[in-house]
Amino acid sequence: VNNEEASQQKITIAEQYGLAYAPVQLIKELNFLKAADPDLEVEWKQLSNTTSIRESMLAGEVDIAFMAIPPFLIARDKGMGWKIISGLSESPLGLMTNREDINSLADFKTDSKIALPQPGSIQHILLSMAAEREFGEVDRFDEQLLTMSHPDAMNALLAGREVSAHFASPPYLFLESREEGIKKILSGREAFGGDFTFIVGVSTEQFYGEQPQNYSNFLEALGKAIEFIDQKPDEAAEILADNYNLEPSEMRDYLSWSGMKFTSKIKGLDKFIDFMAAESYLEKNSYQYSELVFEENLAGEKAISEEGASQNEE
Amino acid sequence: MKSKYKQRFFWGILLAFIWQLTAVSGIFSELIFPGLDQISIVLFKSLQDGTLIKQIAFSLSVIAQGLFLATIMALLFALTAYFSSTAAGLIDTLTALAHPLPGIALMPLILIWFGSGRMAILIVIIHSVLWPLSLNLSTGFNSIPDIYTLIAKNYRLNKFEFMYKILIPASLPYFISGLKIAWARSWRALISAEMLFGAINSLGGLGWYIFQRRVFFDLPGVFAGIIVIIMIGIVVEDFIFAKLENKTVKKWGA
Amino acid sequence: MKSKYKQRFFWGILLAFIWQLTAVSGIFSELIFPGLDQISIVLFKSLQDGTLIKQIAFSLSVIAQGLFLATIMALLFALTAYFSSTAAGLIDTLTALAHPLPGIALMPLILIWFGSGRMAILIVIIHSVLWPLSLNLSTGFNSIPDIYTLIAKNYRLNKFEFMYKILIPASLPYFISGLKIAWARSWRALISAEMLFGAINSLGGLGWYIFQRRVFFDLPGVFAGIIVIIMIGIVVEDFIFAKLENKTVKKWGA
Amino acid sequence: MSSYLELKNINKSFETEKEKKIVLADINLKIRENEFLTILGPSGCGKSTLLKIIAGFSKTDGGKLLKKGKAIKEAGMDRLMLFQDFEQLFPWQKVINNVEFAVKQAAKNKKLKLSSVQIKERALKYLKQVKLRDYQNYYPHQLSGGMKQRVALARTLAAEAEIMLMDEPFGSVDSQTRQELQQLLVQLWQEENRTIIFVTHDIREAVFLSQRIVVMKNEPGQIINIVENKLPYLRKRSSRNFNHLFEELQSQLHS
Amino acid sequence: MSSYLELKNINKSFETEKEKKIVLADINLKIRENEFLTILGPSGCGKSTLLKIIAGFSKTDGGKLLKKGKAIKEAGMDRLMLFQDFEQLFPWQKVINNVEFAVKQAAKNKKLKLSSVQIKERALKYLKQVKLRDYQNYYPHQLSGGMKQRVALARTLAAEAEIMLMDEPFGSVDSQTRQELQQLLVQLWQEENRTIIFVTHDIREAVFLSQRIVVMKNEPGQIINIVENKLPYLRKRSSRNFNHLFEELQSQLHS
Ligand SMILES: Nc1ncnc2c1ncn2[C@@H]1O[C@H](COP(=O)(O)OP(=O)(O)OP(=O)(O)O)[C@@H](O)[C@H]1O
Ligand SMILES: Nc1ncnc2c1ncn2[C@@H]1O[C@H](COP(=O)(O)OP(=O)(O)OP(=O)(O)O)[C@@H](O)[C@H]1O
Ligand SMILES: [Mg+2]
Ligand SMILES: [Mg+2]
Repeated sequence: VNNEEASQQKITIAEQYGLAYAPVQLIKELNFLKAADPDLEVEWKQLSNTTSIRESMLAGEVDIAFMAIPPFLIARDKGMGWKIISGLSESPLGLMTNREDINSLADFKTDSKIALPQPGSIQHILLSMAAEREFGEVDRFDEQLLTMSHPDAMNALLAGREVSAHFASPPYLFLESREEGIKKILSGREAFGGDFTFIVGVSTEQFYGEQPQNYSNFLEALGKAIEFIDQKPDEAAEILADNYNLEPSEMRDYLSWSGMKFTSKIKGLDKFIDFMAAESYLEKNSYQYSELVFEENLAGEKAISEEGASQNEE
Repeated sequence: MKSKYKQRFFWGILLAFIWQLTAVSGIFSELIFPGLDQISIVLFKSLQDGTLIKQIAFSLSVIAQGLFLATIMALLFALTAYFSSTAAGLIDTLTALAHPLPGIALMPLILIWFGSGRMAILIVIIHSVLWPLSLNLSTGFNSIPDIYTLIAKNYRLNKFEFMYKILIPASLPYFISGLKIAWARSWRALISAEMLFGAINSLGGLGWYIFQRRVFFDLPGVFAGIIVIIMIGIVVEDFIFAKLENKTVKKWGA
Repeated sequence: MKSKYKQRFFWGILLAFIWQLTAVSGIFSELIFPGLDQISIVLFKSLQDGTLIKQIAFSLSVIAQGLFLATIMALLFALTAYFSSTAAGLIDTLTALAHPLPGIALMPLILIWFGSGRMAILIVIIHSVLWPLSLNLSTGFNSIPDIYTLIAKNYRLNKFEFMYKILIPASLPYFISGLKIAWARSWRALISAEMLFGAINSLGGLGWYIFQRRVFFDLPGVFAGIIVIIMIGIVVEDFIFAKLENKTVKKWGA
Repeated sequence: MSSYLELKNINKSFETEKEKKIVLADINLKIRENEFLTILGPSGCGKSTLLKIIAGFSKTDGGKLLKKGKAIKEAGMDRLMLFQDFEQLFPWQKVINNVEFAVKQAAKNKKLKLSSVQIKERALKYLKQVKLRDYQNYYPHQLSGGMKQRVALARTLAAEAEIMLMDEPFGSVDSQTRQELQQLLVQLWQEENRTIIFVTHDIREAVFLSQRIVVMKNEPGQIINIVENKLPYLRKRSSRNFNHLFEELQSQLHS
Repeated sequence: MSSYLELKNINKSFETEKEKKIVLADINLKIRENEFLTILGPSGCGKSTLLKIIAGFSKTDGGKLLKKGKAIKEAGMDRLMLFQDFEQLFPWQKVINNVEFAVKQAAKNKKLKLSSVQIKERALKYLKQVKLRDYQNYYPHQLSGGMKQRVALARTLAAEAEIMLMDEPFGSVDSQTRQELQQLLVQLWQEENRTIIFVTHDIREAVFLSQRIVVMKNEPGQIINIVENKLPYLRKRSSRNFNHLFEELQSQLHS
């Protein structure tokens, strides 16, 4: 983009709000990147949704971003030159309803609205997976979707008029589950049929190729951050609380909520590809692993298959 | 008139040509800057399978309704403000309050109060159109030469007659320019609202079409949607507004 | 003039009162409909810790820049269209093309071409303001009584003199009403753009403030942001636009 | 003398940026029913302002306006004003529709139901009287200055009002047409019992038309004389008495 | 006779919805330098249209307009037009600024540099001539009809143009002021070598002012006669010859 020299010294990271992104916040708060290279200029860009982030990356405005696997796959499938750096987190997801008479997917009437971020989002894919499994119709709920950001959706769910259900991620999932009259009728795990990585880190091949040093610095910082949360959850909660506008104790609860897991392992990629290809969300239906993940993490390939195997046994 | 279409055509072709040249030149990646060929293919496909037509029809019907309601309301507002200075104070305050508020900031409230159906979209359109239109109408009403008002008093027109015999024709240039703005604004509001509220009963309008393309990273599709909006805009501009102007303001020699 | 402020004040108080009554009545949950007390506390806190002030300053500076650029551009467009019928064809086509396109549909393109920084927000503001303003200006220019144009020719005004001695003063009501619309539109565009484009290194504007409050589920905060927009809107309306009108159009007895 | 219209101590001033400009000072005038009155006076002495006050368009600073002893508060179709301006026609209506407008309003006011044919007929009658029948389908901007004035005259006549307030209606009409219109006006007034208050600059016009001539002066606008004109109708412009009155008025105005 | 301005076979028509209206047919006219010419004719015969053609505002259907043998294509400050309309002042400027506008443009045209004091002085001089010095700070909408006409006159005079095209400038001016302004105009014309083409309805005005009188007829607008007026300046309105010419013209017009 600019001249070589300058671009060597700057890295732009797109951050998003959500507990699943906690390690990224830690990198920012604890200046892990600066520690690795004091000359590196780090720009943190906040964008409102994944689609915008993808487009910014396409424009070369963002070097590293975080998103769920399906939106990444959609872009990759369209020919974007980018790959996964590493996994970031697994997270509980849940389809929450405010309606007493709805206890399972089968109870949805055709006029009950389900709020989720957007078509093609992980929530949408998970819902489709569940629909296919239970009813054999992937698009059973497609006509009832309401595209809404999580806070708006939560608002609407609480208001209890327009929206009957919300496919929520933390912290909204946690907030909603505390409200009276709101219950979970489907978890992400149930929908997917096993564990899966919720958020992955993504970067462009260009960045990877042109700034190998920065890339590896980032990878290292990410590792450090994940380890930090793992080993010093209290301290991490203390540091992050402000960032999420929460009390530290609340933050700690959330970080250790069952199902919340920060790990660089990538799980469920194959299954997402299979499903999305089968349902023509993707044009290509088979990918070499190395087409999707940067070399440094290919070691994880085995781990993924193993995880997949173990899931199926559950 | 004829020459206008010729010009439109000429400039249209020229812009298309420049676009295609840029696309082919490869300055931008194909992902960013798809060629017209790609765009047309997507457009053609979408038209052929019928959903796009339905979506266009849906959007147009919502716009027609929204514009109609908003125009009536704007007229009511501007008229009440014109006739009563107390009402003018309230309407003034309301306009100053509501005009700068973007629909997107009001989304949570609209969702809660009006849901996400056609009603909500209508509200967003009305909120977008009402204020600028009533502003233009008010300015128009207040710019009418005094003499017409005096004549109206002299001939004892009642308020209703005064309105349609004097106020509206005398302020017609403002009305038309307000309507043009309203028309464009209603498109904008509709598209945004459809994007945010999603599809209703599987239909959704043009906004939903574009949003879906965008989400699935299909830029030619996004452009196809945009081209449809543009085409409709031009048709309305050239056939409805131009006719309206030729039959009124231009003929009166204003 | 005085009575205008009184009216504003009166209606403001009344609306606030109704709001508070609704909030207290408990018809809506507090989460959805916070009372004015809560809102004021949040507003006060945000003002006190200084970030809101910075964000307001940021937003205002972007708006000022955007409005300035858009006004210049609209003037240029309307003037060129007025003086050259070929240019008029092009500008006409461009307006018909661009006016109905919502910023949100162009988001992908703007993101890709201009990124997500100040530049992108400026583009969104300009795209929002330019077309309605140049439309109103063009209508204004074309509604000028013939006689002034003849006089200008007779006294051999050059184009520049013609512009600032005749065109602009003679079409000032249109210009002012266009500017009012532009001002409101630029706020709307700014807030949406800030919400969608987010912030860089946490420095965002008022839109981002509102967006953050929403993300953190702080509805009183959202309303605090909205109130700031409204306040600024009213101040600009009453002090800038009202003054402008009193010093010009009203004085000329138009 | 029963006073039909009465102006009592009318005062009128305008606020300007720098001063308070007194335009009319202590105007007292009694107007009889069916009278033909003209007002003569220098430019800017307040003739138009006075007519507008009688029409009920402007508030006065003080004084009273009475019709048959009752105070007049607002405008009405009993006192119809023909303005001095060229641009008093509705540009969005054709000539014929401009005149029909008056016919319709007059009918409505008198609770008369007219068919659209009747309305058109009446409008055409008046257009013919001002010699513009052929121009019925023109828009006002397609007319010459004098033609606009004549259409405005036709519109005013078509309203068939009790009192007509005419502000220099013949300013841009050529001398021949003017004389014809003057005759038309006198004839109409004699046949149909109307009260006419007529502002003019043309002393001969005043002498030809009216029973009484109000002479005004400037700064501030005041009535300096009211001249009775007892010449028998139809008056001859070349007669000795005519010219005698003309000269008398001229000397009063030019003093 | 050297022809200074020459109109050769000028034709002009307007398209209306229903017909093509011929307004001027075969106008031929030679105007001498420093001539004072008036145009007399019935309302709607095309006098204003003719002036606008000479000013360079309107295209003709055929024919030529020559100045010193060269074709005139567009408007210019050598031929300054005073319009028939009341609303020709700029409402957004005070009276004084309206006149200063002309002073400035004239200076610019002659490549003269004037200080703002000089500009104001000149403007005031002309305002004084039309007796409106006291109204310099008024906005046009605060003036009476006749006052507007006089400001417009002052503006036209202030432009000090070679040729002045005046379209009924005194239509709404009272008789005394009118006579003063007529005298002023003659004086100015005698002192400063200007060519004046003056449209009027007032036959006496034409006789008082001009060296030649063009008489026009209607439908279509044509020149029917050009009358030389050899009466010596300053003319006496009561003289026998004056009235003789008046009557001659009147009979021509009313025929
Ligand atoms: N809005 C106003 N503000 C200040 N002065 C005004 C206003 N309107 C009218 N005048 C003044 O009132 C006076 C009388 O005006 P008016 O139009 O009645 O005169 P007039 O007798 O009809 O003159 P004319 O014969 O020229 O038409 C003028 O001196 C004018 O300047
Ligand atoms: N735009 C137009 N369309 C059609 N006819 C027009 C148009 N403009 C002027 N005319 C016609 O041209 C004729 C001459 O108009 P013009 O204004 O030159 O008359 P005039 O001699 O100045 O009359 P007056 O003494 O009443 O001012 C009129 O019959 C008028 O109807
Ligand atoms: Mg007057
Ligand atoms: Mg004329």
